[in-house]
Amino acid sequence: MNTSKTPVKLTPLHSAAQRLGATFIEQRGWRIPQVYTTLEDEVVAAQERLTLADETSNGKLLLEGDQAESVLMDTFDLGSLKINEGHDGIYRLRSDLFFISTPPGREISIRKKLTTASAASEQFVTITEVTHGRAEIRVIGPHSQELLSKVCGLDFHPSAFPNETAKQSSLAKTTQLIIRCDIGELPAFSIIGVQSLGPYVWDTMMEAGTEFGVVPIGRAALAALGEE
Amino acid sequence: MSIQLIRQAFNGNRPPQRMWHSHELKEQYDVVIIGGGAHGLACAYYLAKEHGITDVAVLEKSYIGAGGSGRNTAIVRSNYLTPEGVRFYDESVKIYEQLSDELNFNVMFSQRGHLTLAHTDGGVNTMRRRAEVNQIEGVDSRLIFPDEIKNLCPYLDVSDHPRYPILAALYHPPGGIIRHDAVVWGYAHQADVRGVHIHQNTEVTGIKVKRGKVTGVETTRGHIKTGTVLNATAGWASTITSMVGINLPLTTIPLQACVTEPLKPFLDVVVVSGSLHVYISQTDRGELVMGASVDPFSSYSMAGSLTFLEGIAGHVLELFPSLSHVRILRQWAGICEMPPDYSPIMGFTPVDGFLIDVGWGTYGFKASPIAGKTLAELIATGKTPTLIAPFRLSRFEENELVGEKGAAAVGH
Amino acid sequence: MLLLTCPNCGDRNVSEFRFGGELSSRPKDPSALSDAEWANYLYMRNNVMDAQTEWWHHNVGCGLWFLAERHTRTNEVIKTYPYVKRET
Amino acid sequence: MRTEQDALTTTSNRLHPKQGEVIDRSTTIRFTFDGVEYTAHPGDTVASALTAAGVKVLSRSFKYHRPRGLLCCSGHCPNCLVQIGDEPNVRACTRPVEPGMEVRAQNVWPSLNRDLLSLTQLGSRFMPVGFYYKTFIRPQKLWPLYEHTLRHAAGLGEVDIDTPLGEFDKQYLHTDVVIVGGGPAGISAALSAAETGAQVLLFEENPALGGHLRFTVPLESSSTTKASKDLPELLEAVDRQPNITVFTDTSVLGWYQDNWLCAVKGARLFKIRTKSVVVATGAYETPLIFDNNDLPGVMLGSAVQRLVHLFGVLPGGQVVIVTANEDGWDVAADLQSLGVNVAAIVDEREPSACASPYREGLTNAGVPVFYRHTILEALGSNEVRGAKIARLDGQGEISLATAQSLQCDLIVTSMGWTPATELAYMAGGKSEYHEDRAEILPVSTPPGIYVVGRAAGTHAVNSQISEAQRAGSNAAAFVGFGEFDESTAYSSGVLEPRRTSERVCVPGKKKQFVCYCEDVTDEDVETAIAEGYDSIELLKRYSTISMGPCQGAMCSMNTIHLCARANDWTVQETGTTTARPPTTPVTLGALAGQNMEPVQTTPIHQWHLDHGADMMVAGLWLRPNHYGDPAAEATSVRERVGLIDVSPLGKLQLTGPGVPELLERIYTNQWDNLRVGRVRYGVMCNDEGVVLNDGVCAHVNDETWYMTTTSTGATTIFEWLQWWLQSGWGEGIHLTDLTDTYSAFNLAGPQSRTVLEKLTERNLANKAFPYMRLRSAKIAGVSCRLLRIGFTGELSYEVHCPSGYALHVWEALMDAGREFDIAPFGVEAQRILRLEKAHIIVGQDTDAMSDPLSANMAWAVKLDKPDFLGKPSLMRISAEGPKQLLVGFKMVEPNVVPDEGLQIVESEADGQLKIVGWITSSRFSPTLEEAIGLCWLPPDIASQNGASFTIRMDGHLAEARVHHGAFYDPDGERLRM
Repeated sequence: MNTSKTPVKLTPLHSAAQRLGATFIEQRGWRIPQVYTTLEDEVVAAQERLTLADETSNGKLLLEGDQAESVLMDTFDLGSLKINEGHDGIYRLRSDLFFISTPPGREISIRKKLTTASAASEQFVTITEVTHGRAEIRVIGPHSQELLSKVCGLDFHPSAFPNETAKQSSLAKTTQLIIRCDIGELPAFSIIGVQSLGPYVWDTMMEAGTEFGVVPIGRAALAALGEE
Repeated sequence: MSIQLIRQAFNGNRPPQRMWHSHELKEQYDVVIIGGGAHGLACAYYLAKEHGITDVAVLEKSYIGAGGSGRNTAIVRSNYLTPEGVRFYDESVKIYEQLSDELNFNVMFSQRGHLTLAHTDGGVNTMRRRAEVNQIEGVDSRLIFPDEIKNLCPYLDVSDHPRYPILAALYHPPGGIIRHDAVVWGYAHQADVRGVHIHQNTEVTGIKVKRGKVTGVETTRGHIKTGTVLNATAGWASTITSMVGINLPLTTIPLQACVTEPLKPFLDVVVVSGSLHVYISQTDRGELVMGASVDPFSSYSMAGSLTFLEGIAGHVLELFPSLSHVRILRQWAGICEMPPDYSPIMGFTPVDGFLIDVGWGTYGFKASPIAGKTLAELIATGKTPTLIAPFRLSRFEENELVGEKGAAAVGH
Repeated sequence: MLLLTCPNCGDRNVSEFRFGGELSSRPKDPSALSDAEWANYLYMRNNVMDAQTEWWHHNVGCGLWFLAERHTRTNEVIKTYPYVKRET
Repeated sequence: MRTEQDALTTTSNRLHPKQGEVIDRSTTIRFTFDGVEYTAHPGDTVASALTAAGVKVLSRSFKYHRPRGLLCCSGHCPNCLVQIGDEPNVRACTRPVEPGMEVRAQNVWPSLNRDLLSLTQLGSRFMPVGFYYKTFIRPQKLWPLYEHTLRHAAGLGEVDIDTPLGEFDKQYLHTDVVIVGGGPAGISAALSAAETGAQVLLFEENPALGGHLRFTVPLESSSTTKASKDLPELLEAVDRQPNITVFTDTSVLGWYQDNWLCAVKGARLFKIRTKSVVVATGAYETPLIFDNNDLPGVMLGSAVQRLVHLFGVLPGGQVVIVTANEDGWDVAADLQSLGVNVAAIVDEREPSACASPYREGLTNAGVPVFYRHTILEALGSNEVRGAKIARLDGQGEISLATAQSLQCDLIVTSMGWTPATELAYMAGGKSEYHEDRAEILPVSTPPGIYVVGRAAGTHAVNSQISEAQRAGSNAAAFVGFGEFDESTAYSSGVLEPRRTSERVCVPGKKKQFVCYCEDVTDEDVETAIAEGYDSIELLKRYSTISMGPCQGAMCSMNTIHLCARANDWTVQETGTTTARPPTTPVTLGALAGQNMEPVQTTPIHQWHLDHGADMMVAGLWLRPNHYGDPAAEATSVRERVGLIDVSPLGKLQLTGPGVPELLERIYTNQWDNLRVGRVRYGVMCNDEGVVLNDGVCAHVNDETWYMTTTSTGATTIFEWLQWWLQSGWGEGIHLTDLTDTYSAFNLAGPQSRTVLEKLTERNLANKAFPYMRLRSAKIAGVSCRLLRIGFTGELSYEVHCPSGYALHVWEALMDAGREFDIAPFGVEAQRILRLEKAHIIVGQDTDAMSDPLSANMAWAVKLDKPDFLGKPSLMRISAEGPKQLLVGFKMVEPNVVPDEGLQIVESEADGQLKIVGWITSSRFSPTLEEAIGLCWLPPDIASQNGASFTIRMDGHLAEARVHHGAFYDPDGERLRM
């Protein structure tokens, strides 16, 4: 039994990217948009206006349990986090629930570490990988907060929604996890929700963003903007 | 042209005839009806007209028709799901058809046809189920499809856009709308003329019960001795019934509505959508009256919300895309007491002499005449008319809930 | 729009929550109840026009089911608090 | 056709350029009104441009079709409603002119100037208030005909069926303080609030800030003196203050619970969460009631000042000013200084009561002043030709003998103000009637809500400013910025002189209009009250007064005074009607905003479209219904192999030691002995015993379970389980929604094993992987979960793969199946296949009343379990016996397929049909080549296999027979191949 094609992972926003004329590359098994127009235009659009990027390939883990925090503390040297607060990819959504975002591919090793830590401590903790279950749309640019306040009722003023904050709320009438993760001085948010709603949320935000000159950007621009 | 009008036209100085009079609160009445809406006043009218019982007081804490009777969808129909529901509401439609004549007051019952839209296969099956039950019970109601829907209602979008395609509709020609306040005023006038005392601004604050039997009512204008009390307060049913120490299977939830500026006539039928939870009709003055399903949480507040306006606007434009420039003039809310099986609760209670006419959810006004008539008969004869036997309070203990619940989506 | 305080997430628009109805705990031993008592638990409601204790679910947010005390005539929310199971 | 040339040469009412006007005289644009072309300058409104061209009649009244002209010129009265293109009911006095605009009068026939419908006035004697309740009663048969004529005479604007949906959107705003109204009071409140550091939003419905200061003339020693030079300073201060964000052309429509405000600006709706509100919305000038008071040429003082100062347009050359306060004298001085012939000032008051600073100037200039006089009638048929006035005696009664007529073409009334305090009353503010000022003013507001300026009855500009500064800082203090200023926490406008006329209306024979929108006269109000509609709310519903486009702005005060007088009540006892949003009418488009209707699609949605799938709506999901021929798709599954995308299936992960006990409690069957690797079907009920959902649950490893639910039930069941877990049954259990993490494809058919074996090393033999088992396996290189379950009744494998690999696995399965002529199949084929197995669909075969014992699922109900959800109710149903049973049936005529929803009937002696059941599912089975279905029947019929019954179909009775068990492979052998 041989399979000619090695398996490749597509994001729920793949068809949308094709329609917008993206060229694709493969990274960590995911086929993701590399560039839509030109690297320069996409970087300028992010720095000066508003851009959306497909970051579904980021790893996503859920850690649930009354002792979830202690398992985390054993695995990473991490201070305790308040609700809705985050620290390099680890966000506390509820006293007993954490969301962990990892660079593409790193979710496997982190999950192993957490599993061994929880087994060692016999704490009843559930670690679930939900990378495939979520679409992740990155909103980058000075108009990010204005766009988001057209589709979500949360207060995005820096005092109410500082960097490294994660809140679950209604966005475009769907349930989304909204994480602020700026790129240097540039405001940026990750919109994470069930993948079956990804195309709808992407189209809705593209339409809402037209007044700010929104354009899609690919991996190349993201890397140029300072993502490692 | 009524004689009354002609007389009034030519001798301007003769004072116009007063429709109902204010009276002193008597010490004692044979029957006390709590709630001066269409149900309470209709019951008083039928007690007097058909049973000669005129020593009746209707107590209304505000002005007559201030509660549900003044805030409802004004829709009249009988295309329900269960045989017992269809029979009951069809009697009401028959009375409405001659009510202007009976009350000598034009209630403007406009039988222009009522469409209930279906947007999914499941929806079409439910409509067909209702059509079949209606036809078997002798009610004019049938399933129609987009081409016929389009010529009944040209402004309706019957294209197959993905989200809410209109697959079919239950068409009920005798259904329509009515001037709901006129029904209240007509019944009030004819009850007053026959000796019934209508007491506005008179709130009931307590009900006296001795050894399981009603003996009197406490009000903001004094005490009344009586052996028979009918609770016809709709949204406030539970607060009144708790005065005799009983709980009801009801949850009070606001139902909101709004009206637009007057437009030249273009919508000639009533349109209701179950899954979009919206109803819309155009009054004879040209305004569009629109409403949705009940609010997402229980409350006695009649303040109204912005969420309702946003939701109804989106759904109405989904059905009628050419109305985006039409302006909303006003929004309001009434409160509805929702029972578990979407059917009324009428008749006797464990407390002797304390009777109820409640559980009217979002479908109460259309039943006013028949509810008043049957409860008057119950009070006068002491026996429950067969027509309303299925709606007894004891049905919950007897596990005999009415099948309207099967229609799931709350109809209007 | 009513502002409801989720015990976990803080103040949020009520549109983020789903109403769970007035508090009525399931009888400890249902088989001990008569049909009438069971029908009473299933269907009868206090439905007060006063302060009422009720369930809310932050379904669009953190997924917490919690209790609120709300005055049903003014919609004034007196307090919200996480459910604590009484009988251990 | 009047050409553009005519418009310029006729007596153009355009004044020479003035300071403060908002029009750009350097440019001219053209538009048409009822087909006639007119010119305008950018900044002109439709009304100002038409008035400049001498047009006086703009519309016809609702009931009597009387000619109507400008009255308020601020968008609050109905007199200038016009149709502009496909937009009905546009207020001409606030809608800027755009080049090429087509403006048309509404509800006129044949034309605005010759509207024959005005003949209805001849019969007005027979059309008193509520006449339609007293007419057209008999014969009932003719009512539809009467109604038809009534309906076509009613309504104003038209809705064009081809109107495009338009572009609208919304924005949420969050702030500390909202100031509603950008007049001197609003600006001052905003400045003092912002100084404390609070964030402030300032909303103004007009195109610019300034309020009445924009059109009141800065003459010395007038009440507006101090303010006049302040406006530029105030505006400049606002520009400098970063904490203030200004929104012009923006109306605040409503206050909702917990300081939630709604505002609209053009096509954008704002939804604002604030912590405190200052209402500085000013006041509406109250019209006066006299004979023919609705005649074009009768205008409010503030309206004339707006036209003159903002647009440089003079609505008349010879004016009579009727007043009871100093504002009237301001207008007189204003017009007189522009060279207008002020024919008379008619002041209701004694000379001693008049303290206007312009009094001396005007009298010296020879302006005739009639103290202690009022107006009886506006003379003229289509426009004002003159005014009949008369003396008031000591008690304010009119002595008709002293009546005299004055020649004029403009009557201006300044008879008092109605505070525009709707927002404060929506927020819970209370009002009180001030006897000496004859005005209803706010007396108390909830904490955090403040009312200032004319809305609170304060007209002197310097008191408006000082009062507003205090309210602004208090609003900020309420939020936590700065200190409270307790001096007078709440302003009382009572220090102000009286501005309102002492009498309500004058005896007269002609029509005196209280409500302009609905043509309700003072006589109508008195008649209505005499007929018993005495409370202010009953009066409103019966006479429809204040139910029109102005929603009471123009008529509420006069109505309350008339109602009080006719009932002999005090004004306070009479009360007011409820203030309701929106304060100004708002379009459905703005309320709907951008179309956001969530749609869920599976990861291989595009593949379905590319392969000709006909999509259907299932809850929020879009799913393939079929790919062209559902019957053929079903046959390919029966004979070979088919593949269906079942990704919308609900998929829930339960982990922890407490799961078995939970499953025992929520399912009706036995769950505590499910070994790892096994799958079991289960039915979930609520405590009423009603079937909520069904599906399978697999024991993945010792502390992990994997449960599936119907797709429409996924969210409800997830919330249902969360409730039970968090309200007491959650010890040692975690619940995670994996619905979207796994995509699911059902490979079904006798060849399914052979196809799957081409893609995996796992041993798929029956012994290694029997029916109702779960295995994990690599399929086409992707680790998946396989469930051997069979909704279709064939050998089948449900392949659950991580969604990112969905297309890869789906295409691999399709490629592997090509040699067996594999076919994709949709929901329709699946329904045929499951029906051939008599499998029920929760929600179609069952409804909100169905319990499992009646719904042919008794085998899944273990009443001997200690306790589970629904048990007491099911015990009772079991004891009393179900009232109806769900059972299979076949038709006697094999190719007659009864529609789903048809009723099962028995004909009674009297020929009437009695309903005993109904059809829930029915299809023509391509496998059995006959019609099959499921239906509800009384137990006595349902329990006998082969028993016959009749279905009412297209008017006749079709015969059918009960069929127990599955129609196809009743013993389920094919499942276990």
